[in-house]
Amino acid sequence: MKHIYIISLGGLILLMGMFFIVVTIQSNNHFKFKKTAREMLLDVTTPDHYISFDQVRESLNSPGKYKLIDLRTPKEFVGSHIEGAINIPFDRILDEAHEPIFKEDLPKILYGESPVTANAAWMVLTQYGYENLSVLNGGISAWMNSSKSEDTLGNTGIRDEISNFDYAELLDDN
Amino acid sequence: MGPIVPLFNVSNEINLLFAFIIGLGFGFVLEQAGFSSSRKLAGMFYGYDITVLKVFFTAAITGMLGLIFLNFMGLIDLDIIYINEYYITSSIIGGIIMGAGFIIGGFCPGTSFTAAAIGKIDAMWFVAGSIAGIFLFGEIYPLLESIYMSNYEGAVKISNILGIRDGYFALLLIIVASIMFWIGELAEKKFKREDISKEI
Amino acid sequence: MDPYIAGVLLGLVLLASFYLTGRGLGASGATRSIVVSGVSAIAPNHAENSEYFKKYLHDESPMKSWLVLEIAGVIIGGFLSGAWAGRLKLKVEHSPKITSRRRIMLASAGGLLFGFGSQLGRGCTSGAALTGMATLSLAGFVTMLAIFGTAFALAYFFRKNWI
Amino acid sequence: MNTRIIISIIMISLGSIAAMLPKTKNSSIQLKADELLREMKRQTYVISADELADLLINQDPSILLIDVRDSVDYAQYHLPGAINIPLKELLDPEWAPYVDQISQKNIFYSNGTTLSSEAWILTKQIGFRNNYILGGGLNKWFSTIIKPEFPATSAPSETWALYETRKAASQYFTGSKAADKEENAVILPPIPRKKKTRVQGGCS
Repeated sequence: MKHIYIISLGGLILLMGMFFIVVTIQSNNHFKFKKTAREMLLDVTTPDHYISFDQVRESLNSPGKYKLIDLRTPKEFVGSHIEGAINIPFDRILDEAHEPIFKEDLPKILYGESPVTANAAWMVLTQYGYENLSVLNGGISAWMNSSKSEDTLGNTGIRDEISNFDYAELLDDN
Repeated sequence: MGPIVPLFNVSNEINLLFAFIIGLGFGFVLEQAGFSSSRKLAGMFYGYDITVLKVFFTAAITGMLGLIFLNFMGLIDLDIIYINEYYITSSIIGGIIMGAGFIIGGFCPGTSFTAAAIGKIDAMWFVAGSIAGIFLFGEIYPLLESIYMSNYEGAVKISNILGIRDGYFALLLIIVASIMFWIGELAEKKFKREDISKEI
Repeated sequence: MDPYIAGVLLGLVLLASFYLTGRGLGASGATRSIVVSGVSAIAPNHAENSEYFKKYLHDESPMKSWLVLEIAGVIIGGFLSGAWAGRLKLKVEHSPKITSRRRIMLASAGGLLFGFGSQLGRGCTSGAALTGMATLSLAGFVTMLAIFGTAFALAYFFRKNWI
Repeated sequence: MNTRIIISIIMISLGSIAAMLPKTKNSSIQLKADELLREMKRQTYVISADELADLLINQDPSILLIDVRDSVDYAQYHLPGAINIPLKELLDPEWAPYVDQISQKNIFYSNGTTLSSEAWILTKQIGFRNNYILGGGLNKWFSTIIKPEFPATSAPSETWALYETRKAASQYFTGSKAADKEENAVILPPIPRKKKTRVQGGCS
């Protein structure tokens, strides 16, 4: 009789151990990045993920072929947003509820108050493993007043990184 | 997230405080296990009392399993933990000399300090002897330098050499240890020394 | 105390040492620090240019090292445990077959061998063997096998001193 | 019940669990996606142009300006005392002592905030600490500090005070002394963090 008691003790420990491993592996891999920092650095230093205002305006008249994602807070979103856009606040982009949206293989365009937050979200989502993501080359305010005059930039440079001043010359004449 | 001292740049004084506290535990457990008696220590080699084998291997296995599980849970970073460097010749020759010292002297440095602490005069002489031994080594070191430094293999782990996972090797060692414990207990019954064990 | 329980406790102390400081237990290193500080006190220039000792004569005093504090703890821990178990008694423990003088000679000879061997093997049973085995280092296992193997091999020749 | 058997059974079962554990390379410093998102949301890593002007005027020795634009832009103009680590070389080992350290405050900057925040995101997730970015980049720096716009007459006194401090700062950076600031802007030698080196131990 004694031995059964011992064997069951060992078996119990074994079972608890198995459960413990499964749980730790599960929690360990949750939210783990798929790409490494170095791979992301390569993606980032070839910035071909920006979309110009013109391209977005063209795609506006073919709904269903793209998805516009507004990263601002719901309040701002209600105030004004590009028509056809859906609202996923910046800190909710990794929620399970939004996973199907990011998993669709439609081109998804991210935009927000400024292109910097959109680009940050793009980095996290791309490293997390989602594909076919791009960033609007400008903030919502730039988009609003650009819709009237024609868009000069195209998607050559990152709008935010263009130097508004000629720094060196500016310093000399002071 | 261990190890605490290197990862959180803890000051040296606190590190030394940790050393003292760890030493307290080490000394207390050694003495409680009866390691302060040389005859109990020597018992392992004559079969009448294999406490050394039991305590030593259980401690090593507990430490090993502890490190493996802590590492798995991400609570300790094994890249920082000190792993002994392996110099083939000096490890073996050093081990042989220490083995001789063990069977002749009856102590090892850790247990000799514990025994000296509770009044064993022979342990005090053992400590004096080891001081002389270290001084001797220091003096004739230039002659031994080649052996001391020869074929350095780096801080190599046995599981890497055998190409198996740490946990897998731990299981093998546990099975071997369990068998040794079983044989040891048989030996204790066979080589029973009533006269010694009532003295210790 | 049951040896297995003591073994688990010792294992936990070893684990605590790894978790807190990243290094395992040790003992012979402390004796070396005593020797180094002794030699540098008595003959400083000799210590300076002795190949082996100058390695341990970096800036702060050798006595302020991790292992010395640990061994101080070991001595006090051992004393407390001895006091608690009522084993505090000045005596020479030896087998009835040999005199205490012979026992003291053997102990100091054993100490000499162990001190010498621990420097060559870079650690004693607790420093190299026990800690080494816990971290699965090959050096630990080789040193442990060498120590216990030789002790078992020579046991027959020294049995009169023990049994 | 003989303790040997109990201990052996417990250890064998624990050992078999240990044997099943996958080989985890727990790089203790790789942030997960949600952790990185939370850090970004907190925006504690953004330094405003005014704060930077203050730090530079007080010659705070603990900051190091890092220009993440490419060398051409850097040669054209860079903030006094700034070193140039183009973004594509950010993770090269040669720059590690500058980027992965805990003793000084690195401030990444570029024309805007896109490149600098990318640099921050990449360094933050692999556990590098003490890295900040200049909010708005050089564009904001020039539009607020170097050429502060004149506040409307009816503006509250704080905007006037702010304008005065910015005007003074502008003097500091563009006035006659600006020239020599370039040369003697000491570039801090990197104090590398004692990275994951093995702890010294044992009895050797």
